[in-house]
Amino acid sequence: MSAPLLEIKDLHVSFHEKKSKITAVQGVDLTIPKGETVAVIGESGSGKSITSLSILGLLPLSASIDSGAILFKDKNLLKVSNKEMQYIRGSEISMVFQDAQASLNPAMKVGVLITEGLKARKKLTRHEQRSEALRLLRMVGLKNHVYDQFPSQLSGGMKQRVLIAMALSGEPSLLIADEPTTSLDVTVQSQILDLINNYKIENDASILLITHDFGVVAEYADRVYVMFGGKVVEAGDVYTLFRNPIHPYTKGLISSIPKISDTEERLKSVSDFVFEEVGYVGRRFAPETYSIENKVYDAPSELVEVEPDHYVRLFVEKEAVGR
Amino acid sequence: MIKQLLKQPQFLLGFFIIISLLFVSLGLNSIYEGPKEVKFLYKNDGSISKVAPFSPTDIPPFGTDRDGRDLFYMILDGAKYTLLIALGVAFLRLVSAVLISFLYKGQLKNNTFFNDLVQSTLYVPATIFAYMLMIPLFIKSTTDPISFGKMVIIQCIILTLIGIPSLVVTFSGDIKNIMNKDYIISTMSLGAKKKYIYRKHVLPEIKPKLFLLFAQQAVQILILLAHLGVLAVFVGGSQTEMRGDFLNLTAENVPIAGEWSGIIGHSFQEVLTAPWIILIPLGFFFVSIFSINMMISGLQNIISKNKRK
Amino acid sequence: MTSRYGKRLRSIIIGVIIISFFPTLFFGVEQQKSMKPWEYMLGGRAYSLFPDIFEKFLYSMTILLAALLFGLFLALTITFISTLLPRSLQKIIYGFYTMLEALPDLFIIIVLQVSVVAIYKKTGLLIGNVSNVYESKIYFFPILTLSILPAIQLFKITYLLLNEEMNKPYVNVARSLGHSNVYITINHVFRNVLASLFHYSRTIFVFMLSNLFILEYVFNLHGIMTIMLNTKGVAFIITVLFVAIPFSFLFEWIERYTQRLNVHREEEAA
Amino acid sequence: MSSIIQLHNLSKYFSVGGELHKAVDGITLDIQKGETLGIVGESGSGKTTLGRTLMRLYKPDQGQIFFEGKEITHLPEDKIRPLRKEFQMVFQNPSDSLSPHYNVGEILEEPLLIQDLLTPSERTNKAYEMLEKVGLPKTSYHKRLHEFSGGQRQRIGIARALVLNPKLLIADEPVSALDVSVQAQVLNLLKDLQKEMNLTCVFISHDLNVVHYMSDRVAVLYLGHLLEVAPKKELYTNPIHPYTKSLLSSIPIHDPELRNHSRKQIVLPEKSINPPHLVDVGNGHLVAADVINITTFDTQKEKQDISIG
Repeated sequence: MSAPLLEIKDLHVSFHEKKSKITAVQGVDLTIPKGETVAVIGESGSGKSITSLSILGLLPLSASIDSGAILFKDKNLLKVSNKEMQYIRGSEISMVFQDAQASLNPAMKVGVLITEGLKARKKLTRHEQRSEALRLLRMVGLKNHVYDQFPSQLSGGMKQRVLIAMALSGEPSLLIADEPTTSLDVTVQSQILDLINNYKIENDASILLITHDFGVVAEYADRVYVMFGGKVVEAGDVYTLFRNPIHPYTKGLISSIPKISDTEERLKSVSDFVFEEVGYVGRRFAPETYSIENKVYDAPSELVEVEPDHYVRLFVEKEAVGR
Repeated sequence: MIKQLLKQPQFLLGFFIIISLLFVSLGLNSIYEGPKEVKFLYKNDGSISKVAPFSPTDIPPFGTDRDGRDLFYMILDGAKYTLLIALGVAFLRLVSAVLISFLYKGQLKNNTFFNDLVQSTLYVPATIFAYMLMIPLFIKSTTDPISFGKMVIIQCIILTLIGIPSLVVTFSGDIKNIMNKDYIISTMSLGAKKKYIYRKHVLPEIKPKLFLLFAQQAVQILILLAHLGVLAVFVGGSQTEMRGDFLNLTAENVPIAGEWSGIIGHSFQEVLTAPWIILIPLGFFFVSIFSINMMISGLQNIISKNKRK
Repeated sequence: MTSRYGKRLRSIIIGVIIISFFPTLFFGVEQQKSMKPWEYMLGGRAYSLFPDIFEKFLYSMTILLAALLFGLFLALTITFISTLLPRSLQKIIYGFYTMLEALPDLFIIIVLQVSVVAIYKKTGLLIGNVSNVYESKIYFFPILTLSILPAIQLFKITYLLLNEEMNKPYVNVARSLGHSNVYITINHVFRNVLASLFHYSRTIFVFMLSNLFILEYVFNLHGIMTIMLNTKGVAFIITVLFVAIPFSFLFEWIERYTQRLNVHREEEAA
Repeated sequence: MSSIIQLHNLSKYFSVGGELHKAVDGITLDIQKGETLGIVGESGSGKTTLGRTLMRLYKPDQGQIFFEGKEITHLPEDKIRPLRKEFQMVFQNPSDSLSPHYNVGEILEEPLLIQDLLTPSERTNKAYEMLEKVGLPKTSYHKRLHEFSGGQRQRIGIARALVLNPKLLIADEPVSALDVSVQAQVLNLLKDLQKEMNLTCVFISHDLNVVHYMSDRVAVLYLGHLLEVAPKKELYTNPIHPYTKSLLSSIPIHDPELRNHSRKQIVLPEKSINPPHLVDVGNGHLVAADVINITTFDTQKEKQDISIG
């Protein structure tokens, strides 16, 4: 495991809706080594997007980071000044979002969108900016004529490629991809993910991949964090996690996805697993009071390294296992 | 819907103001005949110090108009005419627009000819449109006089007709949007008749919008009445009275009903010498429009809240 | 461009003709002094429409457009300033403006007229020539008066559009690329706000036309709206078309321009 | 096995901004009683339009639709109404396809009301019975839509579609708007109900894994054309059309050891002008003729050479 590029330590984020306070992320620890793809997988409401947004400080107004630190090149991004954060965004760390359709300003041409990112950082003449933008377009597989087109004239897949070109214009060392292909067709999906993967390999950069699709994790991730209800419930490198998932939620997730196999056995859903296995190594899995509908969890719990580089969240007190 | 509305502070504020204005105005002349006209103010030595119209400082609270009639009393008394006409005509416009769009549900929606035709009303301000229709009415009534009641009814019909075309266009636009919703298509898949779909699904969805359109129409009519007042077009018509002293007798149109736009129109010539006679009724127009806007914003909160649910 | 617009223009003309027939429709053809079709009555004397309608049209339109531009400028600056203010202050400004919005146009016109006269009486300083002394056209004062209400209206619309636009995903993308908030507001958001303002152009126009009419009446400036009030039959049709044709052309162009911008919305729907 | 629905080059065109968009173009398909036909296609392939046209929710522009042998293509609305209870649809987004203005009880009883079956009390019992069948508590009867999660709302959608005991159920992307863990439960529910009520199912989705789990036969749609139809095993192990091959090869495999980043270039064929003609290449596998060279084709020999891409 090479030196970590970015480390999230005990991150807590909560939302303030009128009077009530909703915790979105509870004590998340996450490390992104250099040159690796780290995937964070979880369902809607698991806090995976909030975690990624807090890195660049792009949380909505109603959200507040209660505690924790995000260390990047020995700087705590939560304490960095506005000016410096603006510099980091786009040149050190940049982001690609899910909803490609609405992520491009409809009133601006593609060429302007890309060169705009360049102007902020590099002192290039107009001509150099144009050729750099065309290079970026070719890099993401788009022809030169796209330079003069409006976003409304592009397909979903092409829009996502423009977004990636914009994000990579500053050669960031970390690219955060928040469900980059969810709204795209499966044939386009693999092309976009290959594109991101090639960038990682060529520039020895790291990728933080936020997704809810285990297939994408299996194809592209090196390390995996499974999140549920704002907590990391299992983490490890992708091979061990797929070979030997331990936490019932992870097992439930993997098994509830229909796979093309000859066996016609019935799909198992997450709730089937939770009630069968209650504990591991003499400790109960957390969050124990788990139900699909209201996602209730409390009681202190911690990530325990049950096998080398394979962590599972268990309750702290070691009272006897068994229902 | 109504329960939610009563929890909206803005809506309650606006609703309270309008209702109290109406309530006072309706009950007023039955309990209090109103102060007599004061034509002259005398100094203590008996000589005339001032001639009507008197400023609010001379005779609180609002002073008097040219004939010395107390403005405060006139405004309160006239409130009922103006507000009732505004609300009544708005209601008539809405009901007829609903009927027309429901009757022609098929054709009107995508009938571009009709929509373009209505475009032409854009270029003729409602005031001119109303003026154009009411002047012949007054001319006709000089030959064979029309009773006050009949005149008001005809005028209300005119005010209603002016507003219908654009309302029908917005309305069929809304119906068209609702018809594309998935749960309408799923009801169709059950074989429901068009009438059933309109009654059971389109109406509940469009109800909040109906209140909104009603309030907006009321505001438009209030402004229209103020304009017509300035153009000396009075609700209930006018009769000519001889004015001035013996030397020069001028025939003048004196509004019968004391509603606000009548007050404004009647003393519009004095706008520079006695501006309060015009500004105070306009102030009341402002108060009523402001309270209706409050009701509108209360409604809009509910519509957006329901959409988010 | 032509066929679609041609059809629309034809129906507008038919609509105007129908409107002009309404009075006769309702009350029968009233007996008028022998009025040639292209004449209009003003203060008891008949004037011929043609030579001076162009001049009056230009006069009215300059006031309308100048007031609109000035109002828009006012609204945009206030919106931009309010984006820099804290949220609570923005709410107060917005609340204040919703109150102002309820002001009838008559109220503003008369208050301004009266105050100009009052100032003139007290200080002898004539801020603006209030009424239209024969043939000398006044510009500054009517434009100022006419620009106040659209400024209020436009402010409210731009304020709401701005807030709506600020939560759009592309703003987040711009922030993730390191652009400052002010930069994003100017280059990205204002561009879209202006584009969607075009969408409201029709309602703003209708609103301003009726303000212009009442302004011309109160200030007795003999613009095209005064003519429209005093004409009947063919003369009325000609006057209305004078206003209708250029503006319907403008709206058609606006619709074609804004259509290109949000084509992708239709794509999603198809 | 007799077929429940036969389509003969069915077409549905929409005019989008002036030009003609052929959403569904010349599709010939047979749906056998009791089977589940999967329809797979990416966005813009016309799969939803096909589902809705087949149910006569959209008026077909060309071709015929036969339901149990009888042609229903141009049946007038009142004639087709009784037939509507035989084929029902489950929509993709439960929050849009169910009315927010009524409680669950009314939603479930509405189909019976429209088709005017059973007495009111029988309708209520039927509603409770359906709630129990889809695994929802009896208390949901009086609740409104916003009190349910996505998965529960989809169960209400299914209950509503089945309350008329239809013969054919068309599920249009029923699980793509749901979370993965909830998806599995809804898919299993659909499978159980199909067996219990011996339904014929048309399962529309863009997700090849879900289609594989649910279907007996699978049809591949591309830009409004039907390219390939075959029993599930046959299609997934022995795809012939290059588009089907590239679709299958781009599905991520849930096993990190089997990563093949050296995936072949995706082949997206040109949209052919006229609809392809399907040829039977043996064991129920039909494929667009232009893809295979008919003259040299011999069913058995060809099968050995074609291997997974």
